[in-house]
Amino acid sequence: MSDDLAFWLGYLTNGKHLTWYASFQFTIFAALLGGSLAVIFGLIGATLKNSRYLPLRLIGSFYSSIVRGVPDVLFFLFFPLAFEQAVEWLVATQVCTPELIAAQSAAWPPCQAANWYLGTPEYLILASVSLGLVYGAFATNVIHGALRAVPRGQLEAARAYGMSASQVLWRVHIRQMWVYALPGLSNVWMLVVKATSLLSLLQIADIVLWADRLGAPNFLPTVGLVHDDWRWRYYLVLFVFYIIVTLLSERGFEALMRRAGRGILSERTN
Amino acid sequence: MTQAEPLVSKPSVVAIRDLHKSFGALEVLKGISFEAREGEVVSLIGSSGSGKSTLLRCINMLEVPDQGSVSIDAEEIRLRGRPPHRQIADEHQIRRIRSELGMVFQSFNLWAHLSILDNVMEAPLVVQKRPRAEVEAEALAMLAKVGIAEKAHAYPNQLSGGQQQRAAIARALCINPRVMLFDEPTSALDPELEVEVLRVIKLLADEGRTMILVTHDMEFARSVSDRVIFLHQGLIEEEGTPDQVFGATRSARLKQFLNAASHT
Amino acid sequence: MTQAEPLVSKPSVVAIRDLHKSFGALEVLKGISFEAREGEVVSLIGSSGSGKSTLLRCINMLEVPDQGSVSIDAEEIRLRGRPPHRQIADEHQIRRIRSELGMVFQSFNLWAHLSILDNVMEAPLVVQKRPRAEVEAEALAMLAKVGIAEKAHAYPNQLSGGQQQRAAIARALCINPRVMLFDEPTSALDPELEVEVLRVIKLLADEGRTMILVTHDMEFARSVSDRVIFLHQGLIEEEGTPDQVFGATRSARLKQFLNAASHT
Amino acid sequence: MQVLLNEIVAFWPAVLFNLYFAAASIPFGFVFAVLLALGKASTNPWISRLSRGYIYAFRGSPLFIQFFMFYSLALSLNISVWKPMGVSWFVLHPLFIGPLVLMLNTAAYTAEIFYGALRAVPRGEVEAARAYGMSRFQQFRSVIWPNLIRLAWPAYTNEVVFLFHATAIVYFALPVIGAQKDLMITAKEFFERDYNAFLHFSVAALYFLAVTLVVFFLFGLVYQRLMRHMPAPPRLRYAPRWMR
Amino acid sequence: QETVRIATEGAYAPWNFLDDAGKPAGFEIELGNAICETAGLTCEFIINDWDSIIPNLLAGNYDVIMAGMSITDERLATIDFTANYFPPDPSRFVAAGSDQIDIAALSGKRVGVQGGTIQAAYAEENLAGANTVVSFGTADQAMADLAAGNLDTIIADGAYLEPVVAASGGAIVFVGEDVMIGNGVGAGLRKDEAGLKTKFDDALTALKKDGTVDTLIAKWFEGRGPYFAE
Ligand SMILES: Nc1ncnc2c1ncn2[C@@H]1O[C@H](COP(=O)(O)OP(=O)(O)OP(=O)(O)O)[C@@H](O)[C@H]1O
Ligand SMILES: Nc1ncnc2c1ncn2[C@@H]1O[C@H](COP(=O)(O)OP(=O)(O)OP(=O)(O)O)[C@@H](O)[C@H]1O
Ligand SMILES: [Mg+2]
Ligand SMILES: [Mg+2]
Repeated sequence: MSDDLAFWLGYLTNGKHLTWYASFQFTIFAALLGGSLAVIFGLIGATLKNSRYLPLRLIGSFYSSIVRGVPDVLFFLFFPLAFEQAVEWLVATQVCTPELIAAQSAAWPPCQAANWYLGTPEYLILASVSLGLVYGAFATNVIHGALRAVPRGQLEAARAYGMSASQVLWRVHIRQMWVYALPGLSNVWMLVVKATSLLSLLQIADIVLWADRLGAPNFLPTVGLVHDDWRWRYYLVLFVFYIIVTLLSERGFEALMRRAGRGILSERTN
Repeated sequence: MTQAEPLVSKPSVVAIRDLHKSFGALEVLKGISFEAREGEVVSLIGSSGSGKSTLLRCINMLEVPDQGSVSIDAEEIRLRGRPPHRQIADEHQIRRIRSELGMVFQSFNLWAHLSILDNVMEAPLVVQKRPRAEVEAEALAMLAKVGIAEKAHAYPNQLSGGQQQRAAIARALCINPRVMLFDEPTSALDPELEVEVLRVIKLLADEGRTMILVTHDMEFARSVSDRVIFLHQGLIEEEGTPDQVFGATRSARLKQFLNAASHT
Repeated sequence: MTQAEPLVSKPSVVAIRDLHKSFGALEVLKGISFEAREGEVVSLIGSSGSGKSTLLRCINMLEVPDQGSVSIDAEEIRLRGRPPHRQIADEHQIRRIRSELGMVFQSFNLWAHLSILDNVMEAPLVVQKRPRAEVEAEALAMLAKVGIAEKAHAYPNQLSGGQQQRAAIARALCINPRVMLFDEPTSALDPELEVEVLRVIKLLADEGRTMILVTHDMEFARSVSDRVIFLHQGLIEEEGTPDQVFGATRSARLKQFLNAASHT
Repeated sequence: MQVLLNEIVAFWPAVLFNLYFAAASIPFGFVFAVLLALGKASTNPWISRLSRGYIYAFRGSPLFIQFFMFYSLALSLNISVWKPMGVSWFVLHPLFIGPLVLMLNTAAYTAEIFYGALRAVPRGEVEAARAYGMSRFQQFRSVIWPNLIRLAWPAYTNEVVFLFHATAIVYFALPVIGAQKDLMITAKEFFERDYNAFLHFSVAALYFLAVTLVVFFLFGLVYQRLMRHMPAPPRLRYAPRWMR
Repeated sequence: QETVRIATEGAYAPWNFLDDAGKPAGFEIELGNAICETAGLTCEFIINDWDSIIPNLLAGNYDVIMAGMSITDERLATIDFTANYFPPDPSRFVAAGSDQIDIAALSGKRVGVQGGTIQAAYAEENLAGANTVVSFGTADQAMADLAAGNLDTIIADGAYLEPVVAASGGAIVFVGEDVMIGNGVGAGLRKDEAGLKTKFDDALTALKKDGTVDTLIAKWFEGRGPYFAE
C-alpha cells in the first residue's frame, strides 16, 4: 500500500517526470512561434502571389505549391539541416583556409572552424521556423483566397477617398481579410499543433521523446520507476492532450471569429 | 449649347475633354466633354449600359480613360502610357485630387469593419491627417445633418439601406470635397428609403455644393439639377437645363427614353 | 358541398380525412378533408403559405400529418406514434403506395447525375423491378408523349426549364401511377416554357388521369379542373366546380384572392 | 546529372514502401469512412455520438502519436491476444500495423469530407426518390451515393495525396525490419553518410511530388468521368490543401 | 578552460541513462567527468539519439561520444576512438524465460537489435538469411518487444543485459553461446581532433593506473573487473 503510494508519488517527485512535464514548454513554444510565423509567411506568400510583377508571383506560387506537394516531415527535417549547412558554408567561405580544409576529415562542414553548434534552443527555433515555412505555404493559400474574397467595392471606396495603395492594403484589405481567412487559418493552426509532435526528430527532448523513455519497461530502480512496458498509457496521455488542445483552439477561434466578424458577419440588430 | 445662367461666369470645377474608354472590344465612352462649374448640380441620365457609371468613375480615375483628360480646379490629372496600359502618372497628385472628390457609390461600399463614425472619420484622419478631435466633431455634425446621428456607433450592416446611403453621403461630405459624385444614389433602395436620401441630396444642392449625379429618377433630376446631360451610345446626345431637356426635348432618342422612363 | 357531376359515382382514389399538420408552433393544416375520384382533376389554390404544398406532401407522406388519415384506393396509410414523433408504421406499405402516386415537384428534382432516360427508368427498375427492355420502351414512349424524345440521352442540366419539367412529368408517369400530384408545375418557368408544360398536363387531363395539382394560374385551373379547392389559413374555404368557384364565388376571402390574382 | 540519376535509382525500392502503405490503407479507409459518415449523420444518438467522437479524436491528434500509441497498445496485447491466435508476427509487423493506423486515421478525415458532402446532397433529389417509393437503401444507391461521391471527390483527392505524404512518418515511429526502408529513412541514411542534404532530400521530395501529380492526374480523370453530366465539367486542380 | 561536449544516448543503463532528476547519469558520465577533471577540461553532456550519434559528431554538434560504443573497424573508418575504457565484452542472447530457443541453429526467428550497433551488424551478417532482424531505435524498445513476445531473442551487450536479466526474476534469461565482437568500448572522436584524443587517452591511462576506472566499473557493473589494474 505505502509502496504503491510511493510509486505514484514518483510521478510528482521524480525528476525525469518533472522534466517531462517541463518539456511541454517546447511543444507550446514551437506551436506558438510556428503558428505566428506561418501567418507571417502566409501574408508574405499571398502578397507575392498578388504582386504585379510576374517573377514575384511565380515565386509565391512556387513556394506554396511545392511545399504543399511534399510531406511536412520531409521539409521539417530538411530545412534545419539545409539552413545549418548554408550558414556553415557561408562562414566557411570566410574562415576556412586551404590548410584547415585539408585537415578536415568529415564530409561536412568544409572545415572545423566553420562548424555551427546547434543546441536545443537553436533546434527549437529552427524547428519553429520550419513549421512556419511549411504551414506558411498553406496559410498563403488561405490568405490569398481571403484577400480575393473582400468585396471590390470596399477597396474602391478606399481608393476613391485618396488612400494610398499601402493604406488601402493595411487599413481595409487586410483588416477585412481576416474574417474570410480565419476558418482556414484555424485549420492551419491545428496542423501546426499536431506537427509539433515531430520535434523529437530534431533531437529536441520533447513530450514524445520523454513519453517513449519513461514508458519503456524498466527493471532497474536506479534508472527510474520500475514497471512493464507502459508506453501506450503515456501516449494515450499525449493523445488526449492534443485532443484537448484542439478543442480549446476551436473554442478560441470561434471567439476570435465572433470578434473579427463584427460588422461583417453579424446580422442586423435593429 | 451654352447656358444663359449666371453660373457660366463661375470657374469650372470639373472639366472633361474628349474622354474615351473601352473595355476590351466594347467602346463605352466615345468622346465626352463637359464642365461642371462652382455650385452647379449636373445630372447624367441615359439608359442602362450607356456608360454613366463609367464616366463618373473616370472623373476620380477609378477607371483610367484611354484618351482625353479630366481636370479638377483647372489642374489636369496626369496620366501616362498607351491604352490599354494607360496609368496614373503621379500617385501623390491623384490622392490629393481624390480627396477633393466625394464619391458616393450606388451600393454604398461602407467599410464593413468600421463603425459608422469610424467610416466617416477614416479618410479625414488617414488621408488628410487632420487632428482627431476636430474630425470627430465634424463627423458627428455630418451624421446629424443627414439624420443618423444616433447610429454613429453602429456597424454598417446594422443599418437599413437608406441609413447606409446617408452614412455614405456623410462619409463623402466629411472630406470637405470640392465636388460630390453620386452614382445612382437611390437605385438600391426601396421607395421609402429613396425619399430619405433624396431629401439629403436636395439639401446639399440648396447649400450650393457642386455635384455630379447619375440618376434614373427623372423627377428628381428635374427638381435638383442645374443642368442635365443625356448619354447615348457613349456620346452626349442632349444637354441643357432641366426645362430644355425635359420640356423641349429635341433628340428622338431622348424622347423615347423619357417616354419609357415615365412608364416604369 | 357535394357535386352534381357523374364523377360522384366513381370510386374515390384519394381520400383525405381531417388532416392536421403543424411545424413547431405554426399550425399549417387545421383539419382538411377531401376526395379525388377516378379520373378527376382537382386543383388546390390559395395564397402563398396557405399550406397547399404541405397538403400535397402529406398525401404521399413526405410530410407525416399530426392527425387525420390519407387513404389511397380505400387503403389507409398506417401511421404510428404521437406528434411530433408520428411516423410511418409500415415501410413496405408506404413504398407500395408511393409507387402509385406520381409526384411532380415544383423544382423538378431530376437526378442530375442520370440522363433523362435513366431518370425516367430509375424508379420502375429499382422500385418496381420491372424488366429493363419493357421499361425502356415505355420510357421512350413517355418522353415522346411529353415531346422531348430527342433529349433522352441528355443530362438534366442540358435542358431548358420547360423541358426539365416535362421530363419530370414523364418520370412520374412511367411508374404508372393511379394519381399524379403536381406542385406548382409551372411557377419556376417563364411564360413560354409554362405553355409547353400546361399543354402536357392538359393532355393528361383529357386522357382521364386522376390528378391533384397545386397552381397559381387561375386560368389554367379553370380550364383543366373538374374541381377546385381554395385553401385559406389551413382550412378549405371554398370548394366546387370551376364554374362555381370562379363564376359564383361566395367567400369574401376567395373574392379578394381572385381579384389580386387577376392583377398580377 | 549522373549523380542525380543514380540517386533516383537508389530511391526506387524505397518508394515502393510508401506506395504500399498508401495503397493498403486507402481502400479500407474509404469503406470505413463511408460507414463513419453515415454513422455521424445517423438519427440514432449513440451511433452518431460514437462516430462523431471517433472522427474528432483521430482528426484532433497527431498521426505520429497514433502510430506510437497503437504499436505499443498492440504490443501490450501480444501475449494475451495475438500470440494465442497465432497472428503475432503479422499484427505487429510494420507492413500491417502501419497501414492499419493510416487507415484508422484517413477514415476519420475522409469521413468528415463525406459527412460534409452528405449534407450537401440536394434534398429535393432525395425527396423525389422517396416519393417514388424507394427504400432507404435504394435511395442511397440511386441518389445519395452518386451525389455524395461527386461532391466529395476534389476534397477526397486532397486527402489521398496527404495520406500518401503521411506515409513518410511510418518508419519514424515503427521498428524497421531488415532492409525494408521507405523514402524518408533512406534519405536520412544517405544524408548521414555524406551530408548532402540538398541532393538526398530533394530526390525524396521529387518522388513525393511525382506521386502527388500522378494522383491528381488519375483522380482528375475519374472526376471528369463523374462529372460528365455537367455542361462544362469542372477540372480537378492541383491544390493540395490540408494535412493531418 | 576548454569546453568539451560529450554526447551520450541516455537510454543504455548502466552505461548511461537519465537519473531521477532527468540528468544524464551512469558509468560513462562519471568516467567522463573524471577524465575531464584529470585532463583539465570543462565537460558538458548532451543527449542524442543513438542512430544519429555518429553523424552529429561528424557534423560537429559535439566533440566526443561516450555512449557504450564499441570500437570496430567499420567505425574506425569514419571516426577515431580513444583506448577502450571497458574491455572487450561478449555480446549475449536473451529470450523470454518460457521460450525454448536454439541459438546454435537459429532459424525462422525474430531477432531484435538496436539499429546501428555492432550486434545489429553481426545479426545482419550472420542471422539475417534465415531469420528476421528487427531493428529498434533504443535498446529499451527492443526489450519491450521481447517481453511482449514480439521477438524471439535479442542480441545485445552482455553488460547491458546482465542487470536486466537479474532484475526480471526469470522472465528473461540468457540463451545460447556468447559472441565476441568488438574491441571494447571507447570514446569516439572526430579524426581531426588528435589533440583532444591525446588528452583523453592520457587521462584514461592515468585513471586506469590509479584504479579509478576499475572502481567505477565495479560500482556500476556488479561483480565485474578489475580489468585495468596493474
Ligand atoms: N470593368 C468592366 N469590364 C468590362 N466591361 C465593363 C466594365 N464596367 C462596365 N462595363 C461595360 O460598360 C458598359 C457601360 O457600363 P456602365 O456601368 O457605365 O453603364 P451605366 O450607364 O452605368 O448603366 P447602369 O444604368 O445599368 O448602371 C456596359 O456594357 C458594361 O457591361
Ligand atoms: N419543413 C417546414 N418546417 C417549418 N415550416 C414549414 C415547413 N414547410 C412549410 N412550412 C411553413 O408552412 C407554411 C405553409 O407552407 P406551404 O409550403 O405548404 O405553403 P404553400 O401554400 O405551398 O405556399 P406557396 O404558394 O408559397 O408554395 C408556411 O408558412 C411555411 O413557412
Ligand atoms: Mg451604372
Ligand atoms: Mg408551395
